[in-house]
Amino acid sequence: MTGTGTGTGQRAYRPRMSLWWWARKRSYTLFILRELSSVFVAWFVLFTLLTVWSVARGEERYEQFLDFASNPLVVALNVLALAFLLFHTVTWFNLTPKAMPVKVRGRRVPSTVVIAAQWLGFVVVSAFVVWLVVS
Amino acid sequence: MPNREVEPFAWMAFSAGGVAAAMFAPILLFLFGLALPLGWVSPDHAGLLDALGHPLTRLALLGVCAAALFHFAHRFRYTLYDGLQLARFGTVITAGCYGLAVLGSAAAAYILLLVL
Amino acid sequence: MTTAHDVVLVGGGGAGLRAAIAIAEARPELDVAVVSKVYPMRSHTVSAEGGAAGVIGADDSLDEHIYDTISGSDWLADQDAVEMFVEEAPRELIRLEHWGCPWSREPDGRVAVRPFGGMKKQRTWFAADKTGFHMLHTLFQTSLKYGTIHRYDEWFVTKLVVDDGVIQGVVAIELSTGRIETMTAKAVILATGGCGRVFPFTTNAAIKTGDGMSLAYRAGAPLKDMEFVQYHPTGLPFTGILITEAARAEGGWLLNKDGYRYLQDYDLGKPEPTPVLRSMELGPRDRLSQAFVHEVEEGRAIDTPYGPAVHLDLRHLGAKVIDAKIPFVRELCLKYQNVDPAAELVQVRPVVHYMMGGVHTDIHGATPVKGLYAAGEVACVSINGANRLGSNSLPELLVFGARAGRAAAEYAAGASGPTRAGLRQADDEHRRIWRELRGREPNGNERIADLREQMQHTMEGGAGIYRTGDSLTKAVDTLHEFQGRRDQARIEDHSHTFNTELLTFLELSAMLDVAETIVYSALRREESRGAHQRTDYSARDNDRFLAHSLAHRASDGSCQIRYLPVTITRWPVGERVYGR
Amino acid sequence: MADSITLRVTRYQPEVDDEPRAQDFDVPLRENWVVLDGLNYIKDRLDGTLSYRWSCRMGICGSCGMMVDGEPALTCATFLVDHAPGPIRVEPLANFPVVRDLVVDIGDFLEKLPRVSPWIVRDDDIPVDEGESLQTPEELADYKQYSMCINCMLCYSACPVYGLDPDFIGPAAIALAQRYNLDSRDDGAAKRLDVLIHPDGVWGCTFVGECTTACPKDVDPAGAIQRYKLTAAMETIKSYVSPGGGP
Ligand SMILES: Cc1cc2nc3c(=O)[nH]c(=O)nc-3n(C[C@H](O)[C@H](O)[C@H](O)COP(=O)(O)OP(=O)(O)OC[C@H]3O[C@@H](n4cnc5c(N)ncnc54)[C@H](O)[C@@H]3O)c2cc1C
Ligand code: SF4
Ligand code: F3S
Ligand code: FES
Repeated sequence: MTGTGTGTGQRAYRPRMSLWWWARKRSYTLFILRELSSVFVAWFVLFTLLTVWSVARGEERYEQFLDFASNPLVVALNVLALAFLLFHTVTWFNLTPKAMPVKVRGRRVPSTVVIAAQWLGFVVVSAFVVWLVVS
Repeated sequence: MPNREVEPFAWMAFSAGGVAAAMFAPILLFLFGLALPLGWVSPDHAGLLDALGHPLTRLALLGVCAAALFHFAHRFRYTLYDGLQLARFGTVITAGCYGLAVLGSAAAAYILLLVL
Repeated sequence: MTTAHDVVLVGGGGAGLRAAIAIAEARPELDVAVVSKVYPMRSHTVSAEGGAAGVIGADDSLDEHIYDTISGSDWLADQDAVEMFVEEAPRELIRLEHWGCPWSREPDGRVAVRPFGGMKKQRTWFAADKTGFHMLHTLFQTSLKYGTIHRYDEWFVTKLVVDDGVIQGVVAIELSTGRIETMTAKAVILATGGCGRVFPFTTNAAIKTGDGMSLAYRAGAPLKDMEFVQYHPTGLPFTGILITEAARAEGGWLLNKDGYRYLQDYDLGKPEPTPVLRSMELGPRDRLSQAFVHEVEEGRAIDTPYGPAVHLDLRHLGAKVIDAKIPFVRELCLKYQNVDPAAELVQVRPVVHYMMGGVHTDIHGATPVKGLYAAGEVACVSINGANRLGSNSLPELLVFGARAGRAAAEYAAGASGPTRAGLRQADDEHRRIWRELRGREPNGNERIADLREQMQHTMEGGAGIYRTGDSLTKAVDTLHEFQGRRDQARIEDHSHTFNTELLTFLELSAMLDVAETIVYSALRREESRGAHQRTDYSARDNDRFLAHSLAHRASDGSCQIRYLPVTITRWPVGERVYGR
Repeated sequence: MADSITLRVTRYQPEVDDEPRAQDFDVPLRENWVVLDGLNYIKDRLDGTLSYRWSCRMGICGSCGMMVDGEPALTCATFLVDHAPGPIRVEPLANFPVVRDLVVDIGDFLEKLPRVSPWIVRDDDIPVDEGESLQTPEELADYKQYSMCINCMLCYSACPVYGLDPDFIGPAAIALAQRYNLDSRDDGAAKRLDVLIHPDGVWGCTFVGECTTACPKDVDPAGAIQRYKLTAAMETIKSYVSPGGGP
């Protein structure tokens, strides 16, 4: 089917989105923060690799690294990063049931159950990692 | 058919990285970034090396790091598109973001598989 | 500017879209234009809730549906048309199923049917409580796959061009630009829907202004049975939102201003705490509406800013029952009128719901003007006679939409192009609309909204639930005066871009035409039948009025009524016994 | 309760205005009046030149969407009292070209809609005589939610991605594609895939989720899109694994 005569072309006023659109609404701001968490995900990778590298290069390097890492600036950065990473985890877990409806024997699993299951996984993973590193 | 499309793969890597980051990143950064440097826990160096050096740990870490980097690349690319309205530089941004992820993954592989 | 099409459809509602698809399928070589003053999926068919009747159950039969329809019509329906309609309805509903309509289902996957007022068997197909919505979107989306259907969305048809009794095309104005265009066509199908907005209180949407009826009437096609206007006893007074019968079936009470269940005074049974079929609140729709009028006359109605009303009391049912049984009622009240039926009394009143009458057509949808067809609520075939049964009009759109489409395609394939005189007429119309757009000199001083409101109250007072010779004569005079005042209407908006003030003016003109045919037809019918109740002639009169009224527009612009006998095939006239 | 409230309405008439401006009108503040009633009051009593769309006044025709105090809403379902004491800003839907006053041009959506083949696509044609196709209530439930879309365009005006990139096919069109993909009677998923995996298809969506928040009919277009991304990804892999094959 061809639509004829819809639209008015040039005479219509075309609003432009401001560069600051994400500041206009709380939900938009939260969205942008969520997206920016990706930067801290990258930072997390960088920092992890640094840790591993210094551990691999011997005790001395490792001590140097600990000195660097306990610098208040670095600590502050990591606190911020951790906050963003947790924000990522929360939003990611909340969105999963929306993006992937889980069905068990033909019945849709309620999203609260899916979210709870993910947090359970999170706790198990975290506990395992702590055990691995600390013991 | 959808051959030659990279977007689906980019998205799958993004999703895998999203899960990996959601599950592993907070605790790892907490340990490496806060708990160890601030001395809340102090495993000896040998033990640490032992734990990290285990082949399974290496592989798992490599998986998490690479996936998380692609997660970052994909999301950051769209953040630049939308948040800064830079979609017109799409090609450069795309090349830059995924390029970083590829380089980062290579570095991770080098460190985790060769240096460690 | 002129464009040429083989068939022009005026209206993109259920009937119009069904017709367009029928043409595209029957004759893919024909070029079809669908002209609609709103985007097709905004058409009023979208509001229908209840369902669409079509015989499907094993315990049901075509004859029973036919009989229910004919007795419901108070024997004014043409029986050949009803037979054909009932036979084709299930096929049309199945076709819609194949096109994807999400009909509600039985556990085994078959289409589910529900009972409906006046139908003695369960035969009403439904898509939850949004039947019309799903039907319309299914039709609209299906229509998108045909390349031969050209849409003119938000174009308003202002005139049918007829030369020497043969249709030539239409003149239409594009709302977004003010462009006026002649669209020539070998055949034109009107599918513009009803005209509930002629009355002040109606369930009908804002766009139901009877444009198509007026277009046909002015083009020389008569309007049939216009005196039959269906009221629904429980609408919300301000918005006209329909509160379904189910609210009463679940145990809702109607109370006057003293909190008294007044229906007991109207020979409708005794008040019992729980609902009793066919008694009190579950009496027939027209009797309930009539009782309301008496309560108003006795001063026992509630005064509201929007006129008299009574109370529908659902509070004793409790929020639980309401949410389980009639959730949509609560949703509508809460979301669109800000009252909570679980906690508050709901003001209701009878509201105009449906037009039985319309453009006179045969069973192929053809009008007396050659090449002009009509289908849907704008048309009167007639299968509804003096009273339409709920859930018959949605299948009617499909059956007669398809029929009119096929007939028009057949006709168009053999017809020739427009005549010179036809094109000249179209040019005159261009000039008329230009004049209105540019502003008349001098501009009048009548406010369009005032005229419209006064017309609506004239109709309510003169041709409402009860009519008398006196009230109708008065209404005739008043309406006549409005025709004159209409020319004094003030249009301040001279923009060519989406000029809705011009639109309301054109719609008002249409409504005034339609209103006139309603009161004239009602005045001449000196009997009471179905929805037409005369206090001065309270009995049915089969000797004089077992006939359709036909309102013609005479050359001097006056309205003239003639009669056409009803077609009777197998069902001799009987007494109308109200169904449930 | 005050007895009147101010509507700050956007006016724009392309013949005389270079850009939209706001105009204040005082309308009665009544408990059961919605914003649309206020606009009708203006049109009937104060200024007949105000242009906007409406029809059903019961939230089903989808024509009365506007920005009310900055949020996309159906004006027939937005009570004045909920925005008291005002003034209430009433603006045309965001992200669309403004034709005039409160009327926007949604031609873009109507052009996109047919691209996703929003109709039943079948390999075979079933004759009417064979009766209805069977579909269990569970199969109906699989797509029912996505069939509730009234094309009101609130989701488009809530979605920043659409605002930035009008080529993005957008939430409602994708939800409607899913409506048919998930219908047990339909065989058209492969046909729709080609459109939806285009960069202007599902991939443009970054899951802002505002479309779902804005939707007055609980269609959840955001969910539909994310679900489709998974499907599209799987199909892509399949096409690599078995080139030329697939369902
Ligand atoms: C609240 C409500 C509930 C209902 N429930 C039921 C039910 O349960 N079952 C049932 O069977 N029936 C029901 N009905 C009746 C039924 O919905 C209508 O009779 C039917 O939908 C009319 O459809 P239509 O196609 O004839 O016209 P519409 O759907 O009204 O379409 C008219 C079309 O004509 C176009 N048009 C009009 N004038 C012009 C013009 N001048 N220029 C260009 N285009 C024009 C419009 O744009 C529109 O596209 C209900 C009605 C109401 C009001
Ligand atoms: S998905 Fe919802 S918001 Fe979007 S057009 Fe459909 S009904 Fe409106
Ligand atoms: S708001 Fe837009 S970005 Fe996606 S989730 Fe909805 S379409
Ligand atoms: S007027 Fe129809 S949705 Fe609001």
